[in-house]
Amino acid sequence: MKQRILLFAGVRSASGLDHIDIDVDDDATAQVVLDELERQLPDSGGLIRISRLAIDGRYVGNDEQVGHCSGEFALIPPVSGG
Amino acid sequence: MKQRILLFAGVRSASGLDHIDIDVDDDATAQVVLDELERQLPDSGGLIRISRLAIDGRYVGNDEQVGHCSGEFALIPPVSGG
Amino acid sequence: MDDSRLIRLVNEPIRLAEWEAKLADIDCGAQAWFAGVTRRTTETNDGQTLLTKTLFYEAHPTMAVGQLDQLAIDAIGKFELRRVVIVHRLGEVPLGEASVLMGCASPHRKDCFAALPWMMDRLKQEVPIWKRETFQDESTEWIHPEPRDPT
Amino acid sequence: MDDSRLIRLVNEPIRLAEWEAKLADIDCGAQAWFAGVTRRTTETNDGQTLLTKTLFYEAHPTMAVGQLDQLAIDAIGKFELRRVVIVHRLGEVPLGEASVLMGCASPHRKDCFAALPWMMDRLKQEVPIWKRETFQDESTEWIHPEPRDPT
Repeated sequence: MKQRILLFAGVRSASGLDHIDIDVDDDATAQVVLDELERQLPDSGGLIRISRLAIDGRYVGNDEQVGHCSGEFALIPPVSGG
Repeated sequence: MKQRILLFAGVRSASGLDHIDIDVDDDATAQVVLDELERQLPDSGGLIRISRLAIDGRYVGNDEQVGHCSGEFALIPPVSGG
Repeated sequence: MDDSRLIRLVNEPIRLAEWEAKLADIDCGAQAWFAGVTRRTTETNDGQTLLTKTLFYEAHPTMAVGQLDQLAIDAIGKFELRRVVIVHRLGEVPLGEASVLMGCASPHRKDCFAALPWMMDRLKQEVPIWKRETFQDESTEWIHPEPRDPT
Repeated sequence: MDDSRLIRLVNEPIRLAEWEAKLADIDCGAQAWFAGVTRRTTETNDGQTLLTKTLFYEAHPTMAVGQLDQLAIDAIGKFELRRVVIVHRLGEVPLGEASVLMGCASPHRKDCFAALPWMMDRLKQEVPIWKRETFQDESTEWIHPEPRDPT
């Protein structure tokens, strides 16, 4: 299934992209999505490795199966608000 | 020596006085002053027993000799600002 | 008193907006404020609810300012504060209005967070200001808490 | 969202005066505010001093508002708070201006004092907002702290 993933902050800045579309299996876990993002965005590899995936505004665990989900995917690198 | 002692809050309210003049020996301690105030203002006895004496804006210990001091004496009952 | 400390006793309502700029310091990333406000309800130890109608504050004004300034000096020494503002209102303070406003600024937030409760605790123990409660039934009472550590 | 919580992302300067009234609650004797402000100097672990020229904040806005609201709900559940206000500014936040303002109101002051640092810690761990530093030498850096508890 094709998933569109929103990018932010350091990842957006390094890639010049505010989103990226990737192909993942329906039973792919969040970790698999993160690994695929790391493969496609090698300049942000170190940052993606410490990022979390969120779907529809909620963080998902790295072992959750998310490939089939229809919500909005976002890659959330470590935050620094405040 | 005659000392004028400023009164506040519950003591002022119960006595109707904003100050009181008392006679104390030159070597009288703050405790002696407090005891004399308690004797002269019996309606506030319980409150005076838990009050402190201040001279020129500083608290003094009950065993300090203050009878000879020339500063401004104040009887400070337990505070409740804030 | 240098410009790191601002201590005032006032007889008018305390507006945070008037004091906000006093904490400005370009090397401070943290500003914190506490306002103590006249509250309608007080729960007593035996489970009663007392209803306050209004409060009235009295001070030994020169001593209160001196003690508040010393409190600010000590807070600046104990925590890494660059600015301290303390404003206490005297006279009647109606329900919902502030009797006290304390603010501080520090490079990092942990100092502000630690300093504010410490300053309020010390104000409530040492500064010669007293409140008189007027309850909804018009009865009045000067508040003189039993000292916790009698000396 | 009932009126106990007010969450806003804004693009303009944050003025405490605009938000002050939002904490009003006649049964709350305590109101506390924290403002995080763009600071000029940062000391690094190796003893250097970095000079900030300006900060820029970016958010995942819908998720940030949702996470901030959940944070406020959790704070109200954990502490005895009646009101929580959280305002975060996005875009450029010049030196000396506030990037975040948090306020809370509680019957007694201990709850406000405990809640504010807890809320700020959680904001800094979970809410999808990021800052980009621009240093005095015009170099820039997105700030992505190493997670302390990687999950």
